[in-house]
Amino acid sequence: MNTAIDIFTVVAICAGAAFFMAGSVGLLRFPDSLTRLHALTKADNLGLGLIVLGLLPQADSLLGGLKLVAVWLLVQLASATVAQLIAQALRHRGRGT
Amino acid sequence: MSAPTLAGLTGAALVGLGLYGLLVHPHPLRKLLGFNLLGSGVFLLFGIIARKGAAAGFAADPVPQAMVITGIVVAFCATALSVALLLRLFEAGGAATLRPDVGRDDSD
Amino acid sequence: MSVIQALDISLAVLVLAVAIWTIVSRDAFAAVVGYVAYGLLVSLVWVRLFAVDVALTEAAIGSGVTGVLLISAAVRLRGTEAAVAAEWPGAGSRVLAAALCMVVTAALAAVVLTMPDPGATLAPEAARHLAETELGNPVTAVLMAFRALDTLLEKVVLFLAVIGVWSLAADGNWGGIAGPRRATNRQGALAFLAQLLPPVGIVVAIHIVWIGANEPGGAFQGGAILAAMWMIVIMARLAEAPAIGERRLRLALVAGPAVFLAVGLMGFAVANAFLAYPAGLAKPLIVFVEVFMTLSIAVSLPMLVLGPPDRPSS
Amino acid sequence: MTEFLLGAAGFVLLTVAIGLIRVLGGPGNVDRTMAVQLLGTGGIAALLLVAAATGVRGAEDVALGLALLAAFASVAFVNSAAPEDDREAGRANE
Repeated sequence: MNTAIDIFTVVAICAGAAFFMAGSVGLLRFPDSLTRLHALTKADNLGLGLIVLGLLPQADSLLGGLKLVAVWLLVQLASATVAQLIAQALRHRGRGT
Repeated sequence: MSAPTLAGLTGAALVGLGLYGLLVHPHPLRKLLGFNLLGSGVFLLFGIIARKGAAAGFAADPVPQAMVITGIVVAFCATALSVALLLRLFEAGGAATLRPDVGRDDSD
Repeated sequence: MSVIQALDISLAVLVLAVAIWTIVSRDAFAAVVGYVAYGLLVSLVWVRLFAVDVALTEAAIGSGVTGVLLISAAVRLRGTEAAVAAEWPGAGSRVLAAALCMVVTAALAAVVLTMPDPGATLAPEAARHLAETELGNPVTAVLMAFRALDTLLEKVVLFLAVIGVWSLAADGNWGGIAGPRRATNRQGALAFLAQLLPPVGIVVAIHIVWIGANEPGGAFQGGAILAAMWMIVIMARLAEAPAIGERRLRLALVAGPAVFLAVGLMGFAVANAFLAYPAGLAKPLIVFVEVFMTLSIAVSLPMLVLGPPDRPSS
Repeated sequence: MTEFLLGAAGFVLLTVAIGLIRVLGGPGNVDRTMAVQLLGTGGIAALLLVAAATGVRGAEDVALGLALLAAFASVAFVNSAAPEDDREAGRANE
């Protein structure tokens, strides 16, 4: 049982780390700011989400687990808002000049 | 090399870097960044004193930690006041420079 | 080399790389962005040093509130860099400055490397007296009881800094609305964030102040989070910044230092020393003072970030 | 398991930080802001992983604090940059 949980943790965290790498590569390789924004949001949502999912079975208390989920939700909210704001700023600039 | 020693060496390097920025950069905002790096290097040195003072069941000596917390607040106050002064200087003289002759006469 | 050593070394290298960037970057905005990233990395270093209270403070201040302060300043000062470019010291002075800084770093590094391990410590002393304060978090005990005078003075410094910033207002704007004038357009996404985040932030802040007695946390960290929530509301223009002449604002600013001072003076009467707590009442009194300190911090930090008023109140 | 968590923390931190250091040089301030946003999320992930591995008490609260402030720097940037751009756009149209 314990081994099964550990395998789950390892798989989820590896997947999360891969999304972070994808986000960084996207930030470096994509040609314009809007596509880079797309790469960024994937890393934020899925990267952190999968790492939190992997850490959940390792949490030592219910409150600890709830805090992990809260961290993920807050980052989701922050990254969604920032993505909107940056996209607006980019569109604004595209029109203004 | 242990984590505290490594953090201490990082702190020492940060003090040097911050001092260099504070001395050399002509732009006041960049001097402020240097000042903050210097401060945070000193705080890290306090941090290793705290960590090496781990005793009595505490992972780190609480006294240097409390001093660092106080220090962070005071450094923030100093930074905020300097930024306000700098922005006022810019509003009043149209330039962000510490040279005494600029702003007093406009021949520059 | 173990995994944890590799992690510590990469963290140290990253901190230094970002710090070097903030010094050598040509662009002030890029340097400030580097500093925000630096604050985040340093708070990870503090977690590795097992100083979670400091990590929390650094996270809230280093990469949070200071970041907003410096980013707004960098954006407002853009275009001033070209003018000061001529003021760079000559190559000779720069080499001299670099050599001096290297000497300072080398001296500090030598101190670090020769530091005894385990070193001098006040931890046993703090542990011995911890029970008298009835607190579980030794850092809070040092801040609020053993070295309470430092903390009281720190709060006074915070208050004086607010007065200093306000005193920069032009005569006609005295008593006016804090901070620069803001555009009136409300951006949908930002307003959404500013409505959703503060309720959560307030709960987390109260949680951090409350557990600060026994676990990492405390008045400053909680107050800084509350301050950040208020600033988000102001930045989203859901609420106007307060006028600095407003009585409620001024009361909130002095509440922390004033209550702390009053409790300190009461120490003369009930425990024979300034800032001494009567036996058995230490914890309730400390929590009582912390509540007012949290309020003052939550109000002072936005005032420092917003800056002096630049328009009259009506 | 401890070693794995620490390794994952180092990996996440290194990938996002290398991205950040590359992007700090440019091309624009928007990209710099995005890189810091990514570092913020990666830093939170690394913090949670390190906390789970070393068992530091209270580290989740640091992560909560960082998560609450995650949008802060970017909001300040967009917010203080926008009115300036409006003025510039207005001038260009005149």
